[in-house]
Amino acid sequence: MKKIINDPSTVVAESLRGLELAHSDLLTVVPEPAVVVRVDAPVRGKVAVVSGGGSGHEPMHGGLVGPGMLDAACPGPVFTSPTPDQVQAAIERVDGGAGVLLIVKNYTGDVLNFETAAELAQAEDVEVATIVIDDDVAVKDSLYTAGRRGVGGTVLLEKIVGAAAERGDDLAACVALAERVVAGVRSMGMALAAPTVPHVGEPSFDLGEDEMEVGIGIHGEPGRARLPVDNAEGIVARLLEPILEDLPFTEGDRVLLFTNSMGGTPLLELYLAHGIAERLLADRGIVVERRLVGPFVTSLEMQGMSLTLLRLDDELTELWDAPVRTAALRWGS
Amino acid sequence: MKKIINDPSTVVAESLRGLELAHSDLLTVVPEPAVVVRVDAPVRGKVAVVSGGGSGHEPMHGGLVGPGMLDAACPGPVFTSPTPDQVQAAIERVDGGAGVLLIVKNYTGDVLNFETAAELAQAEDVEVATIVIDDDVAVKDSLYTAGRRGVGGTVLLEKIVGAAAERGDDLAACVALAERVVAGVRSMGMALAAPTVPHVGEPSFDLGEDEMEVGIGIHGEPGRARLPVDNAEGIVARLLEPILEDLPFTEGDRVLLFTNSMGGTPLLELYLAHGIAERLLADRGIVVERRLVGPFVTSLEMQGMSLTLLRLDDELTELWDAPVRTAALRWGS
Amino acid sequence: MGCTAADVAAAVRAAAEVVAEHRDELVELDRAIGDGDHGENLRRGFNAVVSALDTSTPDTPGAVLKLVAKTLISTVGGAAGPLYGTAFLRAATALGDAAELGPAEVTTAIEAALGGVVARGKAAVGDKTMVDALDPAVRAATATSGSVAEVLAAAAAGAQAGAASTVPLVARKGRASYLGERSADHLDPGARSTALLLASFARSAGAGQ
Amino acid sequence: MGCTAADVAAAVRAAAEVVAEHRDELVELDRAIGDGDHGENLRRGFNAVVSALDTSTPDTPGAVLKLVAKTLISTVGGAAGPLYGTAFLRAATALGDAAELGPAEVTTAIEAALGGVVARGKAAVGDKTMVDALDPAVRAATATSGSVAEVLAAAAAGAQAGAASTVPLVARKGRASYLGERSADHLDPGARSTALLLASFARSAGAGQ
Ligand SMILES: Nc1ncnc2c1ncn2[C@@H]1O[C@H](COP(=O)(O)OP(=O)(O)O)[C@@H](O)[C@H]1O
Ligand SMILES: Nc1ncnc2c1ncn2[C@@H]1O[C@H](COP(=O)(O)OP(=O)(O)O)[C@@H](O)[C@H]1O
Ligand SMILES: [Mg+2]
Ligand SMILES: [Mg+2]
Ligand SMILES: [Mg+2]
Ligand SMILES: [Mg+2]
Repeated sequence: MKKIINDPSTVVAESLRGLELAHSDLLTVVPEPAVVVRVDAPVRGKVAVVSGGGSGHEPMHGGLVGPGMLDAACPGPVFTSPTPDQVQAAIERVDGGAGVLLIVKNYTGDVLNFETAAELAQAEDVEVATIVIDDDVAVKDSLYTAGRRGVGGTVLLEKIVGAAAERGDDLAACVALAERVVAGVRSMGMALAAPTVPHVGEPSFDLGEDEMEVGIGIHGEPGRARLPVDNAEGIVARLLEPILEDLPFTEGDRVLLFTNSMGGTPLLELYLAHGIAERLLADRGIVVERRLVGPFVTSLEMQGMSLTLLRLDDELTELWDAPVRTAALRWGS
Repeated sequence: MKKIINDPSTVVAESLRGLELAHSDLLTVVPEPAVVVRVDAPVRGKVAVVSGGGSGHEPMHGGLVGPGMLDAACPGPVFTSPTPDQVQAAIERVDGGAGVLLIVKNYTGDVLNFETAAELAQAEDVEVATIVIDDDVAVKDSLYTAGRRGVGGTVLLEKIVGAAAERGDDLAACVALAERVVAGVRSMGMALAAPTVPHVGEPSFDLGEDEMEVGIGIHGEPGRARLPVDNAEGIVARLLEPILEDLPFTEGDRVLLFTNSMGGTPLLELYLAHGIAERLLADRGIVVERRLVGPFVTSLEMQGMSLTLLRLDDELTELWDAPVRTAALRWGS
Repeated sequence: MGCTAADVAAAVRAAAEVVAEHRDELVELDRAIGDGDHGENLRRGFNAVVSALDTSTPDTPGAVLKLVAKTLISTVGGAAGPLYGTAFLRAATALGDAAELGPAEVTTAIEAALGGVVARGKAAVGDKTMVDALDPAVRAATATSGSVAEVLAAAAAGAQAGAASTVPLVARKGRASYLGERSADHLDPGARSTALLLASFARSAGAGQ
Repeated sequence: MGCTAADVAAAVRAAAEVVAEHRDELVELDRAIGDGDHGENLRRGFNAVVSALDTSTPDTPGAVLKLVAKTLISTVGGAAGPLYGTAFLRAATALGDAAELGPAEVTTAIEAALGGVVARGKAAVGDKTMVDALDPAVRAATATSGSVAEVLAAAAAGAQAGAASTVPLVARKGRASYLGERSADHLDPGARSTALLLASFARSAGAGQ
C-alpha cells in the first residue's frame, strides 16, 4: 500500500485538521467525537441539516458544509459509519431551534447509528427528522437485500435540502422536499480498480487486467457483476440504462445529470464519459437542464465512475441554482 | 491499461465535447484546431489571457476558462504541447483590442510552439506578450537543463493575472504583474505511482512497491530521485524544504499555500498533507494567508502531490480574492 | 463457582485479546463480502472497552456489560457497533442488579442479547448475519442444564456451528446482501466474531471453575 | 538521376511509413527519459503529411518540403513539431524554386535544416538531442562528392553514428535534461528519429537510381 499518511489509525483525525486549516472561513472541526460544523453554527431559526458517514468519500460530507448546504457532517473512520455520539454532538452544535434533519445513506451501519442518535436527541426534546437516501439501482430493493444504497444522489439531496433550509423552509417542508428528491433520483456506478483502505493495506477487491466491476458501491464492496472491460460508450450505456428504466425517466423529462468520478478516474476521462451520457439522453428526448461533473462522491482512489440522474421541476432547479458556499460546491453570491 | 475511453487518438476531442456540454454557460469549444474560449469572447477592451499545454492536467487549463481567469485555453494531445495553429486560433478568437498575454509553462515544446504562434500574430499586428512560468524547484535552472518546469504555480499565475486583466489592467501592467508572480512562486512534486498515457498504454515509469519518485514533473517524466517511500511527514518536509530554501521564503513572509493532488491521491490524504505543511510553515513563522487544496494541476491518474508557495502582498491577495467563475475555481459574485 | 463483576470484567478483557488476535481474519472475511472493516471496528471498540475498564470498576455483572455496551456503541460504528452495543445493553438490562450470575442468568443474558440484535437489525435465521450464530447459541444454552461454564460452552459450540452454517448462504441483510448470489461460499464476519466472543467467554468461565 | 518534386514526395511518403513502423520504439525511448509521446507525435504528423500530399501536388521539391514543414508544425506539437517543422522549412527555403535537386542542393538542404534546428532549439552537439544526429549528417554530406543517393547515404550513416553517440550522454536540452545524470545510458528519441528519416530518404534515393 502506498499512501500519503502517517499512521492508519490517525488518518481521519489528521485529515480533518488539514480540512479545518484549509477552510477555516467555512467550517470548524470539533474533535472527540469528531464533527465538522459550519463556522457560524448554530444558525438561529433555521432548520439544521446534518449528514455523515464513513470517511474516504471526500469531498462528501465535510467539503459540503457551509451556507446553503450542510450545517454539520459526522465523519466516521474510513468506510465505517460514524457513531451515535458523533451524530448527537453534531445535533447539539447546530440545532438552531427549528429542528434538525438527518440525511442518512441507506447502509445498515449508517441507519442504525443515526437512528440511535435520533432517539437520544428526541429524548432531549430536540425536534429531529431523518431522511434515508437509497438511489443506487445496482441493488435490488427487495426483502432479500438491505435495500438500495445511498450513493451519488446524496450530494444532490444535500444541496437542494440545504438551499430549502437556508431560505427558511420549516422541518416538515424540508422533509417533504427531501422525500421528493429521493423519489426522483437514481444512480449506478462501476470500477476499473479497487481502492485500498489504510487499515486494510491491500485493495478491497481484486480485479483482473481485463475486468471491470459493475454496480459497485462506494465502500470498496464488490459490485453485482464482474464483466470484461468495455470502452467508454459501453460503460456509459451500461450505467445509464438501468437508471432510466428504474424510475423510469422518459421523453420530455427535465433532469440534472451528475457524472461522478470515484476518485482515481481523471477529469479527461470523466468529461469524455459525460459527453456520451449527454448524447444518449438527448437521443431519448430527455432534457439535461443542469449538470455536475467531478469527483464528489468518491471511494478513496478507486478508478471508476457513477452516473446520477435527478428529475427536475422548477422548484428543484431553483434550489439547485441557489447560492452555496462550501469547500467543494460554491456558486451564487 | 484500464481507462474510460473509446479510442486513444480521439480522447482529447471527445473529452472537450463533454467539457463544453458540462459548462456551456462558461465556455465554448472550437474544434480544428481545438481551442476552449470564454463564451463571451472577445471581451472588448480587455487584455485577453491565453494559456494551454498538453492535455491530461485537467482542470488546467480548460477548467480555468471564464470571467476573472483565462479567455482561452489551447489543449494539446495528452502530455504534448499544442501546435502554433491552436494558439493562433485562440488569439484570433479572444483578442479584444487590448492585446493578448500568453501564459506558457516552461517546456521546450510549449515554448517553441507558443513562440511560433506569437511571431505569426505579431505579423498580423496583434499585440502579443508572453510570460513563461518556471516554478519547479526540482529542476536546476542552469545551462545544463532546459530550465525549470512550469507546474503548480501556473494556476496561481492564471488566477491573479486573469483578475488583473478583468479589472482593466493594460498589457504592460499584466506582464509586470505576471513577472512578479513568477518571481515569487515555487513548487515541488512527488509521485507514488505513475500515470498511463492512453496512446502509450502502460505506466510512464515503473516504481517498485517501496519506492517513490521525488521531483516529478506533470508529464510522467521521471523525477530527479527515486527514494524509499516515506510517511506523510517525511514527504511533506521533503517537498517543502527545497521550496523554502530556493526563493528563499523566510519568517514573516505572507504566503499562499497550494496543496495539489496529482490526480490519484484522494482528498483524505491531501488534506492530511496540507495540515502538515501548514504546521511546518507556522513553525518557521511563515504566515499562510490564503490556501488552495485539491487536484488542479494533475498528471492523469498519477498518485502523488505537489506543494506550491506564492509570496503574497496586499495587491496579490486582493487579486487572488477577486471574483472568478470557471469550472474549477469559482468564488465572489 | 459464582460469576462476579470482576469475573465478567476479566472475561471481557480476555475477549478483547481474542478480538485483537483475530482482527486480520475478520478484516479478510469482511473484505470478501463486505467492506473490510469488521476486524478493525471491533478491535477499536474492544480496545476502548479495556480502557474504560481500566478507569472504572462497575460493581455488578450488569454494570460491566452496560459499560461494554455504551463503549461499543460510541466507538465501533458500522453495523456491528449498534448491534453488539444493543446486544450487551439488553443483556445488562436482563441481569438487573444481580451481584453474581448463575447458569440461568447467563442463559437469560444471551437470550436478551439475541432479542436486541433482532430488534435492531431485523434479521432472521438464514439471512447470513450474526443472528445465525446467536440463535443456535441461545438454543444450545437453553437446552443445557449445568454450570455457567457448561452453559457457555454449549452456547459457544452452537455459535460455532451456526457461524459455519453461514458459508453456503446468500446474504439478505447487511452489506453482503448487495452481492446477491456472490455472497455464497463465504463465512459471515459477524457470525464469526459472535462465535469467537462466546468461545472466549466460555474459556474464561471454564478457567474460573 | 534527377530528384524531382514527385521523387521528393515519394520519399516523404516512404518516410511516413518508416515513422509508423518505428512508432512504438520511439515511444519507448521517450518513455525512458521523456514523456513517451515522440513516436505518437511523429506518427500523427507524418500521417497528416501523407493526407496533405494526397490532396495537393506541390510542383517543386522546395514546395513539397514547405508543405511537409507546415503540416508538421500544425500537427506534431511538443518539441519535435517546431524543430522538425523549422528544419523542413529552412530546407525548403534553401532550395528555392529549383525543379530538380542534385547532390549539392541536397547537402545545402540538410545544412539549412541543421541551422533551423539550432536556431530554434539552441542545442549544441553533445546536448543529447536531434542535433547530435543532424550535425554529423551534415559533416558527412559535405565531405562526400557523388550522387544524391551517395550524399544521403553518407548523411544517414553520419546520423546513425551520431544518434548512437547520444547513449552515454547526459541531456542538457529538452525534457530528458530534467533527469540529470539519470538520462545517461539511453538513446535520445529525437536523434533516433532523425537517423531513421535520413536512412529512409537515402533508401528512396538509392532505389530511384
Ligand atoms: N441487519 C443485521 N442484523 C444482524 N446482523 C447484521 C445486520 N447487518 C449486518 N450484520 C452483521 O454485521 C456484520 C458486518 O459488520 P461491520 O463490518 O462491522 O459493519 P459494516 O457492514 O457497516 O461495515 C455482518 O457480517 C453481519 O453479521
Ligand atoms: N532544444 C532542443 N534542440 C534540439 N532538439 C531538441 C531540443 N529539445 C528537445 N529536442 C529533441 O526533441 C526530442 C523530444 O521530442 P518530443 O518527445 O516529440 O517532444 P517533447 O519533449 O515535447 O515531448 C528529444 O529527444 C530531442 O531530440
Ligand atoms: Mg463498514
Ligand atoms: Mg511531450
Ligand atoms: Mg464491514
Ligand atoms: Mg516527448
